[in-house]
Amino acid sequence: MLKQLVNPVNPSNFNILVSKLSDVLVKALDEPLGYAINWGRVWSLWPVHLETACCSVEFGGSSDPRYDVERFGILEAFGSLRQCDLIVVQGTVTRKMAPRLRMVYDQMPEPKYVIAMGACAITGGLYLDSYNVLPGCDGIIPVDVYVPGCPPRPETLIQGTFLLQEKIKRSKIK
Amino acid sequence: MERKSEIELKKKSLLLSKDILNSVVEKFGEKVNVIYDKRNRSKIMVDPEIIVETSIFLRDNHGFDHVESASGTDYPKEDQIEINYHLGSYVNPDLFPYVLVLSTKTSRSDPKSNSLINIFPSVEYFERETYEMLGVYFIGHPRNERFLLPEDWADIPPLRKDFRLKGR
Amino acid sequence: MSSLDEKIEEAKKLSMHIVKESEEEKLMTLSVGPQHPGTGHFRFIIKLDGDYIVNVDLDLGYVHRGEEKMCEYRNYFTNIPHLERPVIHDSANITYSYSLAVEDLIGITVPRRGQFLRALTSELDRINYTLYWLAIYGIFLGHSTMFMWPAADRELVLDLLERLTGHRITHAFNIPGGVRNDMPNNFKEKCLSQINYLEKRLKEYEHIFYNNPLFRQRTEGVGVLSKEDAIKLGVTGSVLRASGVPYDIRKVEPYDIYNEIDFNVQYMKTCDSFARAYIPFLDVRESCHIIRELLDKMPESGDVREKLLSNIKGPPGESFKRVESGRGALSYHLVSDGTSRPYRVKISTGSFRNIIALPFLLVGSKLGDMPAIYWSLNYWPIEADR
Amino acid sequence: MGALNSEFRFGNFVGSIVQLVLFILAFVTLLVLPIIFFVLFFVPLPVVDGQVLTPYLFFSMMVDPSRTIPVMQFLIHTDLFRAAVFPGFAFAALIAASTIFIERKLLAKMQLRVGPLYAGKIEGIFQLLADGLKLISKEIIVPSGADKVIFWLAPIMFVSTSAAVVALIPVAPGWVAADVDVGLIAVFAILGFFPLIILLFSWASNSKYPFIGGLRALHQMVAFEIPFLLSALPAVIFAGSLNLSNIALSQNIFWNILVMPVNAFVFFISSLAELERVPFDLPEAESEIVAGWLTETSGMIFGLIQLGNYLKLYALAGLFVILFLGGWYGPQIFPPELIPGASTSDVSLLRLVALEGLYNPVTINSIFWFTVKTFVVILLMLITRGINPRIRIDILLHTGWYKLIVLTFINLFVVLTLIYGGILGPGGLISVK
Repeated sequence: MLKQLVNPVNPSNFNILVSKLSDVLVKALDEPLGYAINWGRVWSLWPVHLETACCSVEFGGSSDPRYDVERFGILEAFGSLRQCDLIVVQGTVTRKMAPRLRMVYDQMPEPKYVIAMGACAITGGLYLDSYNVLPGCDGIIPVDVYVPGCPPRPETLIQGTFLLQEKIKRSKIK
Repeated sequence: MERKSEIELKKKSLLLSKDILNSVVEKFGEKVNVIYDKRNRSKIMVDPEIIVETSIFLRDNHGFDHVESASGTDYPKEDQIEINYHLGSYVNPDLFPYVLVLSTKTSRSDPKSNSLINIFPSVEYFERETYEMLGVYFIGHPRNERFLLPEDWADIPPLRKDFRLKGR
Repeated sequence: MSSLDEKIEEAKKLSMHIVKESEEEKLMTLSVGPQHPGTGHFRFIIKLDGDYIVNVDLDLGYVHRGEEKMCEYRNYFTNIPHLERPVIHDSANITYSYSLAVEDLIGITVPRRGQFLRALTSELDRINYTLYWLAIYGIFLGHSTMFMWPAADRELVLDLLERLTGHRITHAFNIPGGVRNDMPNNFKEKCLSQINYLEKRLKEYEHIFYNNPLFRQRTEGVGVLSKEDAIKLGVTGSVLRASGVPYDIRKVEPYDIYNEIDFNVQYMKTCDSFARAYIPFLDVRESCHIIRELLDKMPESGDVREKLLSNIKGPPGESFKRVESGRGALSYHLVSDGTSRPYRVKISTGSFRNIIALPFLLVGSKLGDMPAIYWSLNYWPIEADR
Repeated sequence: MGALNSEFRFGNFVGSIVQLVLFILAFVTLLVLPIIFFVLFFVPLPVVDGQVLTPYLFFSMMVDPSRTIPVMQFLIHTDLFRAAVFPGFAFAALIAASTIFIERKLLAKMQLRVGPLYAGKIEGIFQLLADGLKLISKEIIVPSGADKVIFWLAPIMFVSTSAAVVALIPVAPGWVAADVDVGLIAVFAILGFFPLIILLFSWASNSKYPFIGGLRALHQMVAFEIPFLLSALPAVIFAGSLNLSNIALSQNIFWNILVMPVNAFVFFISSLAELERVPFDLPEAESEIVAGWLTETSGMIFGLIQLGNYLKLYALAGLFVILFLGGWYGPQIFPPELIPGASTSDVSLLRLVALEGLYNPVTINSIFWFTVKTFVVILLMLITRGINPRIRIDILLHTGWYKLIVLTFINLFVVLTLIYGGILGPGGLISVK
């Protein structure tokens, strides 16, 4: 068996050896590395600076000294969307904003997460019958966590990020 | 004490508005209608062709120098769109609390009106908004184009009464 | 007739869209917003010649939600919740104006205690709004401490408002006929102590922000809007008062209780970004003073609300009422046709009137001045879009 | 590739790391050790303390731990160790990492907040680790139309150039990775690379905001290069040498900052500008040009540039200490022996703990004072971020070209007067004997 495997004349046998070895390697590395990287992602969610509507006031409020989301590694007021991993859809998505929202989502690097904040971002909320408002943002981008409220208090938003963290912890890394 | 000063203020404002309205009616005659004259608020309806002249007259003779608001209202029953300019003054301290509504009417099928942008530069965005929301074309306005609505808006102007919201 | 032409020419000189078409190729076009740390909910397209801005085109409407159309489908009371959404951190003022317009239409007066409570929420919300505005101004100029301090003190004001109205920011407290609830117990003492603390903090803001030489360098003499231009452009609120026109709706056309309140109209004659940044701050001080006076003069008991039917019918007619909000005159033009729903509602907001000055001020200034000028205009994009 | 356990705890994370270590140990014994023995047979190894360094020596070290000391003594005097670990890269990276953490905590405290708190149990001490792990695993987006080679190369160049500056900074007498005679010139020469790298990177990004940011960085750094260099000149005149170690040695009587406070101030301001820190963070001004030249960076490219930035911060703070704050000089606070009487003791473990032979009180003292002073300077650089808004580009250029250059000459003349008056400097009344 071993003789067959290390026989250099037959390259397929050598490939089997390598793949077996790499399987062992992956098995050994997968779990700790998965933990490590997921742990990193859990405590380092940088939201992109895209304000769609009025919930942005409470979003800004959540980084003030009383609520201070930097405790959970969420750094706000970040410049470029290339370095961000979280979109918080802050309220109503209008028909004019929708293509931009999708564009921002597409431009962000993987992995990226979406929180729909406020009733308007979930279903359209108070503006359900308005002619320029979409009934929720989940028709445009895939939403991970819904945070209800009109507007949600900062505590609710923080709770929402906890739920997102739970989701990240249970996810597999690629 | 307070009540007395209140009454005095009221009297003063009424006198002021009477003064202004009289002079406008005197100048333009039958083409101007006074709709109402309340405390600190009065409304005149002018013919569409003299809107520019009236506003120049109001600006130069009475010191109205900006618009507080400009809007339109759709009246499908009368087949008209009414355009309102709420004029105010920052120069004349007597006119500080006073708002004069200068309004005109245009037909619903071919809504056009003379723009006041050269007399009151502050109407620029208000007129653009009115163009978009009611479809009134402002002659002389440099930018009768898309403003608030999405670029691909293909419906009728939304503040027309025959534009119905879904489910209502 | 010639005089008319001259005047039109003169007005064209003030035109907001200066494009040097011959030099179009040299220019660099930047799209600022809606995903840009320096704008928020709207976009402007600027053309740069080197470091100088030569053309600005505004692109509003990213939060246009059709409030005016929606008003026509709801009755006078159910309009309140969605009408306060455009400025949720100044919601007392935007509903104040609406309530005044409705009351003017149906011809009622609010009980005296109710008027005091309305003015109280209005002033508290003005402080709340201005502190948030100040926080954003700090972060726009790269001063992160100035973001955190006002944001922290704003929470104290929000506590007061929550105690008074039941919600942090969207109160729906001012309704046609008065206010929803009476003041809770011990509110007066709590309010006074918070206001005292806030006044102490305002001095510290002055030390760290307004007296900072770098801040002064960036704002003084930048974006000068002369008195004549300010009047022509019809700007309002702090922008107007920074240009030397002492025009405050609370003073010139006192609504409700304001003719009994003794306060000063803050204005400056320097006309630059610094004045526009400083006036709202002075307004906060004045608001603290007004709140103290309101609490002092408030009648001990009494009705706070004129009871109205939930489905009131406005008589046919019009009303136009305005209040001084955090951003300037905020007015409602209400047309009624005798049914229980308004026929037409036009909201004319301070933001929508102030933004007209942005292209005017930005053209000819440097790219680095953009945030200083833009946010000094006291502009809240959602309110402009409605 | 099983799904992760939903019981996600920090303890599990540590457990998994331990598992990884065990796996590596097994891997080493099964595969690496045979290879080592194979190599040992053919490759000659250095002689340490009279013995040839072989793996068998390690086994004997397990029995007598104090025998590791000569090996370590040998190791820490190799060039590789100096460049990669102690005065070089690893030491600087450690300081850079702690700087980032201290910055976030300090700013938070200034702003009535608590800052990072939950990542890693104790006051969020592992926040940086979390950020780093996340950035490593993040997708790297190369914009379409970008110059791929430069786009990938520039961040690496940025870090290695920062590391090159770090390598020139001495931390104690004789403790420098590269002891060159034209040390100061070399530092400025290497610093001159940064505008080039930034401009190349911003051009390679094929985007407008990075391009504006890159041009701003270029303007800013060129404007501050001259006051930067001129402000360091009086220190060179004093020491009579461009060698950084000699400049530090020349301050054994008094610190340079006492005679040239204006130049120290100019140097401090210029280094802030060089580092693109608030109030001079124009190339990264968020509210104007998104993130400046960092706009198109994602994932580890961003991480590398941040690392490079903080390495640079350490290097310039260290340079400030060397030039103006008396280098490593400070009162001797370490005892001559770590544990008194350990050298005569028979217990080898005690000798190991006392670091007999490795422990040099003067060097340790120098390193200690150097680090303390560097941290003070770093803190000063951090505090400016909390109390200042951003400056505008024209004011900045005006400051650089007109004011700072003039200011540098004031102290230059003062120093020249003192030297020609025969008071200070080489052979003066008060000077190094």
